[in-house]
Amino acid sequence: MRSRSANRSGIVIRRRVTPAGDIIVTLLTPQGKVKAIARGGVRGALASRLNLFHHVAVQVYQTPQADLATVQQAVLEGALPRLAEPERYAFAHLMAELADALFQEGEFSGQAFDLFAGALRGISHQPDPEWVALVMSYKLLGLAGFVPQTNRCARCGTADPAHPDPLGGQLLCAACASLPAYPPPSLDFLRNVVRRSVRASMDHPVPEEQRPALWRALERFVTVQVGNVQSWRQLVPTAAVSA
Amino acid sequence: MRSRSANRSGIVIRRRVTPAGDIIVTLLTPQGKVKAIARGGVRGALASRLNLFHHVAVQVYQTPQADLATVQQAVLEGALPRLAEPERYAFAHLMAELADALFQEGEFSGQAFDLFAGALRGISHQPDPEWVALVMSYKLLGLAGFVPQTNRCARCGTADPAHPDPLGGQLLCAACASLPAYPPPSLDFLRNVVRRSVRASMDHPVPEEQRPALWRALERFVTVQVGNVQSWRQLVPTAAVSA
Amino acid sequence: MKYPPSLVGLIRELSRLPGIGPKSAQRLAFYLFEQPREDIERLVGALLEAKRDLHTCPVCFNITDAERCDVCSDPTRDQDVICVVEEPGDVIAIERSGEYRGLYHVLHGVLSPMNGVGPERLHIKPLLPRVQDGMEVILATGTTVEGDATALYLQRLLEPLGAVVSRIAYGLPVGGALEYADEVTLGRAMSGRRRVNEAPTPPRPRRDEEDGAAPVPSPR
Amino acid sequence: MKYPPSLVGLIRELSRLPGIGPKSAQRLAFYLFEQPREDIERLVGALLEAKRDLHTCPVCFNITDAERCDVCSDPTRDQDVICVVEEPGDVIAIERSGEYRGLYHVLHGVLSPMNGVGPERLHIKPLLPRVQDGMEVILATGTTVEGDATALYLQRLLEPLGAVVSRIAYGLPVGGALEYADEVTLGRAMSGRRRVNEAPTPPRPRRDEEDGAAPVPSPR
Amino acid sequence: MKYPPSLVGLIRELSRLPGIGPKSAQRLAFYLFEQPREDIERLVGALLEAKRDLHTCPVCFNITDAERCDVCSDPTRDQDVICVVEEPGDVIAIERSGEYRGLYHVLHGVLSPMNGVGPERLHIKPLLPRVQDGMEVILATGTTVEGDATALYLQRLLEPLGAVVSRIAYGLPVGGALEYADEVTLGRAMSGRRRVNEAPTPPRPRRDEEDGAAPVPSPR
Amino acid sequence: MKYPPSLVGLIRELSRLPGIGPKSAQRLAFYLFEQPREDIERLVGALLEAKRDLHTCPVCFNITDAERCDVCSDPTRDQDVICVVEEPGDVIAIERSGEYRGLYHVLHGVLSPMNGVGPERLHIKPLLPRVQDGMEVILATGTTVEGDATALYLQRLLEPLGAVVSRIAYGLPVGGALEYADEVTLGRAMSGRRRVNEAPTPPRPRRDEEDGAAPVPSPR
Ligand SMILES: [Zn+2]
Ligand SMILES: [Zn+2]
Ligand SMILES: [Zn+2]
Ligand SMILES: [Zn+2]
Ligand SMILES: [Zn+2]
Ligand SMILES: [Zn+2]
Repeated sequence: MRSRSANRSGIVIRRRVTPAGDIIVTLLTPQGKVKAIARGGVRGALASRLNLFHHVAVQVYQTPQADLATVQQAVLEGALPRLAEPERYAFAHLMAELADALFQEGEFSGQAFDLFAGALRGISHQPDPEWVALVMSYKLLGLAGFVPQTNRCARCGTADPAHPDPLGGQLLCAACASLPAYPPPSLDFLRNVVRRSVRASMDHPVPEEQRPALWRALERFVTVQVGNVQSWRQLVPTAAVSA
Repeated sequence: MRSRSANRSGIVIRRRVTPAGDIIVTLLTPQGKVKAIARGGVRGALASRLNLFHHVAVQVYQTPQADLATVQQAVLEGALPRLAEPERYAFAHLMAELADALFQEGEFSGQAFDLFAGALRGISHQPDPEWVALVMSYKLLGLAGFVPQTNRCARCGTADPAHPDPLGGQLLCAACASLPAYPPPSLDFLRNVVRRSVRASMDHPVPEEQRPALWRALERFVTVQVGNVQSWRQLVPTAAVSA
Repeated sequence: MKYPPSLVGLIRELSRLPGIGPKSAQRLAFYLFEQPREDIERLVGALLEAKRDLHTCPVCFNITDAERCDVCSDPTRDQDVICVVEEPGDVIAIERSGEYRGLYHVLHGVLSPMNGVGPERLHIKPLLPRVQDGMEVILATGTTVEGDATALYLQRLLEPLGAVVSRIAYGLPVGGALEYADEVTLGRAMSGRRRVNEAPTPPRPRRDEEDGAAPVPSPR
Repeated sequence: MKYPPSLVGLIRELSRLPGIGPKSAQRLAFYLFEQPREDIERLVGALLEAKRDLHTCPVCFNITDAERCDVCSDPTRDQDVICVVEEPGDVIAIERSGEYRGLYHVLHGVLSPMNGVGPERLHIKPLLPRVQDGMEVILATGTTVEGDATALYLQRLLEPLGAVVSRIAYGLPVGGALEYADEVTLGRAMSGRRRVNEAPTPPRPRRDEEDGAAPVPSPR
Repeated sequence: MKYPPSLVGLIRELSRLPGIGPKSAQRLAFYLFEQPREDIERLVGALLEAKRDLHTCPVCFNITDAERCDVCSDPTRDQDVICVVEEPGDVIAIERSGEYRGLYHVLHGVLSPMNGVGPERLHIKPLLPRVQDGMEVILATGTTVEGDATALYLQRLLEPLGAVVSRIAYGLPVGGALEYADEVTLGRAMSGRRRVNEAPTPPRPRRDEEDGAAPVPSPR
Repeated sequence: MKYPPSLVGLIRELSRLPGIGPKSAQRLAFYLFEQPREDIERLVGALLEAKRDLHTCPVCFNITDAERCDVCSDPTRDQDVICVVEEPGDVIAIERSGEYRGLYHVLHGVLSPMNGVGPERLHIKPLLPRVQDGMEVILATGTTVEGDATALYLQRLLEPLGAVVSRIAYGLPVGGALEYADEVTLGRAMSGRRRVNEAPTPPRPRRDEEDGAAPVPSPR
């Protein structure tokens, strides 16, 4: 009568179907990341529930022998179908990749879960998903302890740097920099996004023309500090046609 | 490496879903009736294939212990979706019930299968499914050895009877009968349908107004000779509304 | 060794329940034996109370303990749509999907002549007076031959009454791969395909907005 | 005891195949060991021949051993519809359903940024010149989030070209009971319901006649 | 829609039963709803009667409705062997095998410190006075770690009393293939192998004669 | 649409392999199509190399690529015990259990008159000269009827040669509960029970010391 079953509620951040028809999912839950397998799942009702970005409650069964827990049941708690739209899809992937890279299995963090769930909701519902993704990426990084250094030059340590750091995605002083300084809104964003509330950041979006530089900074910062993340490319079709 | 698997191709004549989600089907095949269970079938692709009146090729697995063979795979070979139409549905049921009652498990009969498959096709495609059902019912009964006696009165043995036999569904002489004689087309049908070819019978349908008496005769004959069959009631909605 | 008769009796009664084989019944009986008296009495109480309180709603034949069921007595439900289902459990399944706000009608079965189930054995007659001209009736019987036949039968009955009769969609389950779909279902998913047009934002934003898809004018 | 290296090598190669775990690989290896040399050589021949002869069709990216695949080179196929699928296996699944007589286009994947699969990794570009004004393009990618995203992406790309873009139907599989359907699929089956109107006999009788169903004008 | 409370209550009570998940409980509740009142009352009666009549035998702790259980009160059972099992269900399993004619002792559990089950929670104490010098005690607890631990504990307790203590055999199930056995079980089957000697007819012919096999003198 | 012949050929060859149905064969074929040429060539190489290098050991009929197999040519193996198994895979299963240090003999089958397998079709004859007086022969054929029949046949043959013939143990698998054991196996586990005596430390400490259990003198 010992119970090796556990109930977890979380969001699917990875999903893979094996050739044998099993579904392997990674969930981000308030109790940390959970990786589990639904055997033969592709042929049953679990296939509908265990979909990318779905919020599901699962019963997982862990045997001492197996390294992967088994999904026994799953109940859908929420879906965000608009995440499949081209202007939102890749941002949702980015959030999932960051969550997967930043948080570990068994690492209890209700805060991480709430932040990630809020990020997906925002990307799904807000008219400006790009801005949500920028803000929430820095918030997730900050929660995991990766905060860009903004009060000292990343190369020489001079105070109040304001120029892009093309290698590390932080800030450089005028002397060390080869690029012109960030415009004030971007600088304000980089300096304050981590500790500022999400709502406050959402209320003051950086103008669109300044964002490519911010994305470059984020990409460099993540690549250096966290590692390889793939979901940088955007999927708005017009761009693809011209490419 | 001993093989307890067998491949059979046949038509589903009964289908039942157990509360545990298993599907129990009876197939009529050229090798006789086969009853088998698809465990958990209601949740998978077998549910689509193992449908009433579907022609399927199945792989069944028989263990010495279990009394019911297990369906391992099923491939659809043909479906007759029009059998769900109100003016055809109950006739298809009647054919299935007759086939189930007349033919036994393990009783090899390619002829029975061909006749039954032809009956379903005819009921599905012909403009006069009622006539198909009347003809094919007698053909199926005849193949199984149940031929109404038409050259002698069922009660006294007098030759050339022509009156309905309200108890046994055969024919009575004028002396034994309480009902008026069958009109000539009906009499011709009853006397010859079993040995006449299906095509010949199809070409000379009995007028519709004479059919209720033929149905009564068939119902009595089946009830007395074969046993209880349920699918006599028709399902044309207008009738149901008035009822 | 012989089992005590009251144990045998309990096992027999339990094994009558659907989905409980003789082995599970035996296991259940032993389990119940180990439980305190209060737990057994609570189970017994729940059984008797359910039998005493529950009945079918006289309007829609759903299960209820009130004069009318919860749906029939809720004025905020859309009174212009009726969804016809086979069993009370189907009502719950549809409610759980969150995609429906209309009324229900529970048939308590499907047409099956070979099992002796004709229209008079189902709750079809009381459905007719509920259907008003212009109302939508969704036929949500199962996608088996029996469910289809019942739907076709009802369609014939309801369209002369002026109802807009519709059928739940056949197709691929969400999360599915074509490779794992059976050919019958895949055929229905192909022939039932719908046009995805870039419609302007609908007047009142709805949850199921992406489903306002138009059908393809000429499926081949 | 140590396994002979060539046995180890064979087991290792076999266990690389999809759906073959280490135990099955070992069983397969022992089985192959017992077979006559000719059988092994026939298998080896089939592998090499397949690798030598097969390639993707330059038009639709289906598998073929000819200059163009069997569908692309068949003039009796309906040249005005293209069905877009994820994998070559999906072409076979749809062909088996018997409900489709048009052309195909095989993407060889779905959009998945987190796996580094962007539009340039799929065979999307060669699809564009195939699409003519007024043509129908059926998006038959899987019903996963990835399949949906790929379909939405293609829709944006293809509608400006004048294509009538449609999506395979989501819904209940044939033979299903509502009770066993998951709530997500059931919700799609409800919102995607179709009107069953008593249309007069269609001009040319078709196999899929019962599917010429009209959509429900105002789903709720 | 809200479920009626008495339906909710019934589903809750049913889902407390072992092996019955929330979905099965719901299906069971609907099934019970459809049954005639007499059937429910018969089930309720069986539950109450079982609870009223059944108790554990004061000697062996098997389930009984009499003063002593059927085995304890049967003088033809071999009074010189006691088979110790975990649960009453195990008695039935062994009886069904037809290989045993002695007495039983039901522990009602296994030692499991992490679940707070020590020797005082099991019916061990009343076993001791039943064991006489020279008697055989068969330890038929499960072959899990907990069952093994309980067996070892009992052995230490019973051997000083002069009992011949034995343990049911570990090994391959009947009808098994080596290939499908796990390595732990296969190891036990190898080390527990028995000599198959062409022994002369045993002094008193026995049913299980072929099992009077001698052990292998020096297993390696 | 027709499949290219080389694809059909590959699928046919693959579906001949045991445990690979037509659907898996198709999936495998598509998978192989997508792999780079080197991978196919490595698989082909492994197949050919295995066929070329592997053969049965002339002594024990295990698989080997050398003159004699790894076990037969290892002087540290106990030369006084031979374990007889059905298939080469069983050798590996036993080796993995780590409980055995003797020699093997692989029959390559079991007696099965209805499949035309008599003693002459198995490698029985070469076993006889290997068996010396006083040697132990462990019959580790499967626990099926055929495996039992083969074991009994060998016993009759080997005991006259002075061999100590033993059979692997039948019983409960490790980790099992009585409740889930079938009654035949449970009967064998009961009749095959072994005495657990608190024997003093054995003269030469052995790994499988706890199995030096004495049999119960008079099982009933
Ligand atoms: Zn600097
Ligand atoms: Zn007469
Ligand atoms: Zn109601
Ligand atoms: Zn092509
Ligand atoms: Zn007792
Ligand atoms: Zn050897």
